[in-house]
Amino acid sequence: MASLQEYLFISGLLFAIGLAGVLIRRNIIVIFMCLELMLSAANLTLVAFSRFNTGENGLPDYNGQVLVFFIITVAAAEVAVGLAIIVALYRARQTVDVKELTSMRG
Amino acid sequence: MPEFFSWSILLLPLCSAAVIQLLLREMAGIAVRMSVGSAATTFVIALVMLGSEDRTLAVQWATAGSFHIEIGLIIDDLSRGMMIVVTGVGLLVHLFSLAYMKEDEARARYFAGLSIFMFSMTGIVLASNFIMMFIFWELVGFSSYLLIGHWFQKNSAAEAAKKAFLVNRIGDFGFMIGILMLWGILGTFAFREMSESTTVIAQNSSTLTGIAVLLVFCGALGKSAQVPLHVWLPDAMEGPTPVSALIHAATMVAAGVYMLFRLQLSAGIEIFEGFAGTTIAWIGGITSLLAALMATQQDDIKRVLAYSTLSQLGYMVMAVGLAGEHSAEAGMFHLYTHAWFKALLFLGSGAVIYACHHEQNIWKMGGLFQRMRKTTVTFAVGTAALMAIYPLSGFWSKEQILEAAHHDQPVLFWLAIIVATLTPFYMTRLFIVAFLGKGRGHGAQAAKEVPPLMLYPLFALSCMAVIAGFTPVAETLSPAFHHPSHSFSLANPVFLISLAALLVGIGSGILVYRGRDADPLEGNTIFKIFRNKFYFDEVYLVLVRVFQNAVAIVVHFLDDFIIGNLLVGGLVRTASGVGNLFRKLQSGNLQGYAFLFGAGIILIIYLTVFAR
Amino acid sequence: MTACLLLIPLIGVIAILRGRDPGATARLATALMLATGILLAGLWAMGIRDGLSIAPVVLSKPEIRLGLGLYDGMSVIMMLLSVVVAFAAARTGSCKKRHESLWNISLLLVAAGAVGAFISTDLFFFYAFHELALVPTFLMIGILGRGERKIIAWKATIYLAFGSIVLLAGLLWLTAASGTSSLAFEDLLKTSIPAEDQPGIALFLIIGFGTLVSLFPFHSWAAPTYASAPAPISMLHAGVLKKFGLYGLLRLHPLVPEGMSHWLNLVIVLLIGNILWVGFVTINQKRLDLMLGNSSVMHMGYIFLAFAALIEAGAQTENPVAMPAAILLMFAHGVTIAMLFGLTDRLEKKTGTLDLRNLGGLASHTPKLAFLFGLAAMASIGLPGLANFAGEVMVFIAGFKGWQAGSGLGSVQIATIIALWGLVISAVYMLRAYRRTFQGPGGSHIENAEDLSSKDRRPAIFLAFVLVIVGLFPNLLLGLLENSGSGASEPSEVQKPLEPALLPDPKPQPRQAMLAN
Amino acid sequence: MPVFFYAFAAVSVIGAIALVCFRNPVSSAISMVGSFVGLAALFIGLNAYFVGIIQILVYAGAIMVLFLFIIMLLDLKAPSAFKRSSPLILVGGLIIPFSFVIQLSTVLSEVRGGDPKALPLQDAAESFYDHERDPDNQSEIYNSLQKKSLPDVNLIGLTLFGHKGDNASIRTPGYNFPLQIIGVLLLVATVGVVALSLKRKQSKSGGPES
Amino acid sequence: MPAYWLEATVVILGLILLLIEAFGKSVSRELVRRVSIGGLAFTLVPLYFAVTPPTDNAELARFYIYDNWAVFFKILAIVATILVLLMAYDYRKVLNQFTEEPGTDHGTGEFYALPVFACAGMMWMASARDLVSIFVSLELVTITFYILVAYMRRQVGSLEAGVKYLILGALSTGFLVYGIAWIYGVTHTTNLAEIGIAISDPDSALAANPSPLFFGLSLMLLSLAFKIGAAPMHLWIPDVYQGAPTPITAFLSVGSKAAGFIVALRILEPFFNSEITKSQTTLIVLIMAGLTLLVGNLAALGQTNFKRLLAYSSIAHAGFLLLAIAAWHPGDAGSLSTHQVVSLYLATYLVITLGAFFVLVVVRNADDSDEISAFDGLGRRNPSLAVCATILLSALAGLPLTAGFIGKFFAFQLAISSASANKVLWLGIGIGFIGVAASFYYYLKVVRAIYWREPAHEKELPVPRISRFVILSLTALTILLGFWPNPILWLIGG
Repeated sequence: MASLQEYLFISGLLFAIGLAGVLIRRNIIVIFMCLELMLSAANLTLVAFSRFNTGENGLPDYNGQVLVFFIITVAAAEVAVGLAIIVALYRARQTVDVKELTSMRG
Repeated sequence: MPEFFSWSILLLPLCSAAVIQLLLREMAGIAVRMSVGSAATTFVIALVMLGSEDRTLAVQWATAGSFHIEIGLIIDDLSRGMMIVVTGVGLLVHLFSLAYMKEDEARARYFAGLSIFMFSMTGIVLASNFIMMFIFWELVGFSSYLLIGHWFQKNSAAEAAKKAFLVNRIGDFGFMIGILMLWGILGTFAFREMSESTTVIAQNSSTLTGIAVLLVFCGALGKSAQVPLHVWLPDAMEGPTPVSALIHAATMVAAGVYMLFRLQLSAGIEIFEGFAGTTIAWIGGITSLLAALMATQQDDIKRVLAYSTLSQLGYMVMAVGLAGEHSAEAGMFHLYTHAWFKALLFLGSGAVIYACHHEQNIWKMGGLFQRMRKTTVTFAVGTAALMAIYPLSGFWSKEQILEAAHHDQPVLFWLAIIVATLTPFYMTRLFIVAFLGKGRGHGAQAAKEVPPLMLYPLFALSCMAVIAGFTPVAETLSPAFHHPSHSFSLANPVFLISLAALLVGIGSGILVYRGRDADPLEGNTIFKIFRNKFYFDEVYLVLVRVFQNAVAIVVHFLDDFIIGNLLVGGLVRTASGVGNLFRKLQSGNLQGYAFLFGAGIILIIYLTVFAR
Repeated sequence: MTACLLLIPLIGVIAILRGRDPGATARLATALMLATGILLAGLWAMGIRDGLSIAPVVLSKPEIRLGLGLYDGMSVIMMLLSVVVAFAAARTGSCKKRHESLWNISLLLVAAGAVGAFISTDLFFFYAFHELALVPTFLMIGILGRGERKIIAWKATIYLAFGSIVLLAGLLWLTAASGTSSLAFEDLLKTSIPAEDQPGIALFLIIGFGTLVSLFPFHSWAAPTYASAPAPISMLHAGVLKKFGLYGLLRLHPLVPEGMSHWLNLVIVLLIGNILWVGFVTINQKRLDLMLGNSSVMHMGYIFLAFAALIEAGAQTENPVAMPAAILLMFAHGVTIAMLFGLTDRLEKKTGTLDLRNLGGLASHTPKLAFLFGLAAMASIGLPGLANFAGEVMVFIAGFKGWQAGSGLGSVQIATIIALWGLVISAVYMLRAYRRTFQGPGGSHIENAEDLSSKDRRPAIFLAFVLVIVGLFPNLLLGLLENSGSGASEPSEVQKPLEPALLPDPKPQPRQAMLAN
Repeated sequence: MPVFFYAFAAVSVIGAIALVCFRNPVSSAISMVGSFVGLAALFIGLNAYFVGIIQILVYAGAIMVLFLFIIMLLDLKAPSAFKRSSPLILVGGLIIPFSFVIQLSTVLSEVRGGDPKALPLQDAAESFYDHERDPDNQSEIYNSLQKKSLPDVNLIGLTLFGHKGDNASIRTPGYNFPLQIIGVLLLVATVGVVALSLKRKQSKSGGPES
Repeated sequence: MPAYWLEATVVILGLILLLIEAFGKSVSRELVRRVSIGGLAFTLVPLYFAVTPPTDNAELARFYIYDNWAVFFKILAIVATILVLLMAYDYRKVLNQFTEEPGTDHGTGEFYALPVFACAGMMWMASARDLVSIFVSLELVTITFYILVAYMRRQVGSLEAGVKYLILGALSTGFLVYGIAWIYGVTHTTNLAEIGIAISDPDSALAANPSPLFFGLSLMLLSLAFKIGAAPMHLWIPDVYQGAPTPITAFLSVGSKAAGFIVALRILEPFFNSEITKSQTTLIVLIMAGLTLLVGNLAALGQTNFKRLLAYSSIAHAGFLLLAIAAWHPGDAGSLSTHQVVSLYLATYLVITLGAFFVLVVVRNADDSDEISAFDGLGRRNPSLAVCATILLSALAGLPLTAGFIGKFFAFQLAISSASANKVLWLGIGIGFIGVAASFYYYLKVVRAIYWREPAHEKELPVPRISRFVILSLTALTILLGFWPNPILWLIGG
């Protein structure tokens, strides 16, 4: 089994890749996927801490994992609402390119 | 004498002025009577006061904690005598004006001005402390401004009034500093308390005291029109002639001398010893010389008299500055006699001008003797008094000054003798050109004798010009009179020299000007300088241009440019520039936002975690 | 009772909003204010102090009270100034029918703000009321001003906002450093501020208040603003509201005496800037209104000189002249400049121009205007018998009060001397302006100029009356300071021991010398 | 074990990179599934079996499908949808995550005590021993732990829903309160999706939901 | 009545609304509007009787706190929601243009129901004391707002705003989660009270090596900055505010922000109270405050759109609030605590900002424009509205004797009194003052338009009944609170 640091690093790496995707990509749907990736990466951190923050009885601290459930649920809801908005946008503008969403600025 | 009278002599003219200005502007007749009435009343009070005992009255004017500024009346020999001069000449000038200004539309304003002047001058004379004196000092300047500018529609009059005020302000600048410094040294403003503080002077460096006295003298420099602040007085002749007689010959211009004498009397003559007194005396001497020289080449009758006034004032200032045993008294004595005969001369010239339909150039007069004999006689009396011909009043006082000068400062004595030569010279010139010979201008040819209302004051004044110098009269009326210790015999070298100077002056005057139609000295280079008043005005004009207007323009530019544009404008531009930068970042592009988010995150993490 | 001063204009505003005749309401309100103000001053002079003030708590922590009352004689005098000028301002100027409500509401609000600032006995409202007057000022200049009104309104507002903000920082620091839990002056002035905080606080106060008073180099808003603003606003702002800064400095000086003396030389340099620099700027003005605006900036230098004298002395008891001098001059200047602006407005109405190059010879056409304007001009250059002179001469005396003969001239004395030269400068520009406007032969603009109607004349005559009365009897005002029950002007017993210092007794020294021998 | 860790870590990272790099959104979506599967494996490696399963079910199952569905629905294969970002954005988009990783690594170097230790399952069982009950009738957690298997579903349930029994060592308050909020949240999401995609004259169904 | 029933009441109200909307007749929209407003107003009544839940209810006590601040921010949330719903009532004309069936109010029922759920979320946020409950309640609010912002789905601006809000919001959620994970990792708990204990132990390993803690803290702070609109996470605000339906913009700038601040206060409290983290936290909050003040005030200078101007103003206000937080002060006999100052500020801010938004809605209804130029000549078209607008704008600028001054006054006072201990605060104070000066400029710019400019047309500007009532009340309240701020202090138990 790898060490906590290794898990955290992988988690951070995934988080950073997700961030990179958000920054680089222009397709809103892909950006949204990248955001989901970031959330999952954060989940990995939580689970890793949960595993290594053992309680008095030596078992993992399940509070962390419970939090992961909440996050997954929230993420799912977010995806649902987000995709609905994106669809509405596409219907109105026929685009999912962020470059074209600059009617408001300054 | 009840206090009420003492105060009323001060307040009566003020009430008169206020009432005229506020209520009687449209009713000139009543206004004129009111003003003359108040002048007469104050003259009577001044006469009554002659018999009263010395005293000081005071009320608090401004109070700040333990500090007070008082308005007070100091009644002693000096002020009583001075009041006679002021109210006496004042009354006569009022009367003269009745006729002289009869046709002026703004008569009411004129008489209100005269009343204000009477009030202010009384205030100076009776002032019990320096602050009060300064108050009235400013007020006489103001009334002088009003009266010089009486015919404000004329550019020259308006400019002259402004100039008089401003030059006086410059003098007052020094005056106020001097007052404040003397306050610091003596610890009091009140004249009565100064003598108690003279011991303090001993502790302080005499240099400081000297500087303070010189600064106070600056006030006199302006008011009594001493070089280099004399430039306003000739221009002030733009005012109505009675005003010139009252203010710019007899009383106000003498206020500087009076003030110096008051200071000398209160704080002791010691503070005039040393360089302060010397400087004052020299300035007086130089003024009298320069003015006399300038007077020789003036064509305007009033300007000749004005320069002569300057010259005589120089005499007085010199006498006060000599700080000899009784030299200052001599100066005051001269002030007193000069007031009468110079007022006479001015009113006489006023009568002439009036008769000649406002012609002032003496070369356009001539032959007036035939047409207005009474006036000419009075004018001649005044001329003689000014020339100091025995036994007229001018003789006695001038002789005292020469004595004092001879005693204390021989160099100044010789300077004074030159002036004593020049005075008869230019007065002879004036008299010959204007009154003798034949008429050269229309005005002069059409001239006829002036109405009696003008003549009576002339008579009264010539009377005073004759008798004022005699000891019994002088003892009663003169502000400060000291029996001459010297004799008027040919054995006295001073008398001898001055007599010679007189004769030389008259003689050369007759020689040069008898029967002339134009000034024979006009083309002469040296006399050209005199005619152009030593170019004082021109130099001042340049100075004002350079040091005031140019500086003002530069400062105004800098004010706009540096403070307005660079500093303030710069700040505003910076703010809006930064604001626009922020707005550029707000590109509307989601990627850009995410990018900035990311950058912000990196920055914040760096600052939180690593920048510790 | 004192609160009425504030309530009256506010009720007036409401009345106008509800459709009453704006002009009449404003005139009535200011008249009532004047009556109340004089009544209050009378009560104060008679020593009746109880029941005049209210101070309900509006915030319990830190304790802020809506304290309205007469704190000391200074408040009384400034309050009088406000009501006097407000009374005149409401009767000056005119505007289109359409703007009448706005005009009069703004006027009443500015008046309310000014009065409120001076009768506040609590630091919070002292600051707040002054700021209240900013917005109406801004609106009035912007809507009804002359010339480049919009730019000028901006400039003024930004400057004043800057000043108020710096000031706010200073005030907040002051309260923080004093550790007080109550912002009432009464409690605040009892506290003491640590020495290390004093210079900083003092600097903030000087710059903050200074900007509001157009202290050099924060002055460039003032002249264009006054020139551009409608007459009543110029009158109220230049005459009254501006004095708030000086009032504040004098009021808060006892809290930070050491801090202030730390900046003595700075204040002196700045005030010299006001007098000389702005003086020269004034000389170069070509328009009457700008000239007056700049002159008002310049004259602030004199009041600052009195303040500098106070700083130098360290406490009011050390230099009893300084504070009364400053207050008197503030009052006098307020009345004078209000009168000048009011008349200038009339002048423009009559002739259609204020360019000095186009004017001239008006005195023959409009003698009454010329007389009143001349009176005000003379007052402003310090003619004795008018209020300004009394103030100025006391300022100069204050400047030399701290001078020990025998030592060299201190910086305050040098400043006094320069300020005296300023008198020459002000005479130059004022007389020049008067000469160009009223004297000499007439120009083309004045052909049809009519003299003041009696309605136009009334406010000016009223102000002139005040000037003359105070000029002749300055003790009428100064007396209000004398019997202050509380606050800055302490009874004069404390001052008495100081007399020997002022008038050094020569005798002890030889005696000491003898002892030494 | 580390082998598995590195393998699945590599899977998830490569999947993530592919997600970012593929120009076709469908490919991106598929790579995301790969990445999530890798992640799920890592969860399982951390003894979080249940979380791992959920991760696969929810993400790879529901969310993934949703994404693909929308991509197909919107027919995003049109070439205009694949424009490249500008190089500046590319560089910046790489620098910032890179700095983030560097910062993270620095922080990680200061994290202490992350050495892997096997879970002391049997020892832990003692803390779940309920003295009130019979020894044979102990909770499933206890039994599983005794059998050296980690009953993480039960433990999560215990933590999530709480236990108010008397056994002090396993008394946990539970997450009832956040659960209620989550409920409201899901309701809001449902309503919102309906509101956002409702068509005229259509019944109020059909909002895609997780 | 235990306090947690309050949120339950609100949620039930929301459910009722949904039911009316789903099964009611066509008049139901009107009913929805009225019930939502009335119901929320009714909720204020039980609020008065609410008591702290019994502490032995452990599963609640861990997540839920009911103290002065909770009460206060609940009131704030309810009042804000009521006012927003009232505003929505007058906004319906615009809203109806851009929903499913233009011109009718079909499909707008949810628009009045969803704010009620957001309100519940905010109320939960006000009481949240555990990172988990903070996370879920915050997400409830955020997701509700995703929907509400994009609600006008026939208007491109609204959708664009929705997408921007969605992406950036999700990004910030990602950071929040990651930050929570780290905080949980290093402190072994998600409960703020326990975190406070964990991080204030000077002998623990954490004290020796706080980097991971700060890492987590900064991530969390950043996502909170997103919620409250602080730099560098402010970028969404102008665009989203401009694009969203105006009532929702108002809701975002008041409700969401207030809830963000109470959460920020709760999260930051342990970090400020611990000696280990205090200075670093101060520094970081201060830097964010300074940046926020600069961005908000300076970028507002050049705005021409009133809504966008209000957006920047909202950023600027967040800056002042952050300044008060940076100057953390527990309060004493003579001065207010940071909590009190922030509450005071937010209360006044709510009154003024909502007033300004109401004015905007009225103008927008009449002229169909959010630009400042739409205000041109308002002084002539509707003088009393112009006066109210002037007062509200002056209050936003922080002019004394309006409520706006009180908040700024105390924010600065707090900063200055803490500055003697922590000199670096002077920097923030200086920037704050620059900001105030700039703010005078841009608020008065609108006042200028109202009075100085000529109107495009002289048409009378009608003010709907509700708006008139609300604007007048809020203006009156603005002035009243400016004179007499004590009632707010009573509410927060000062």
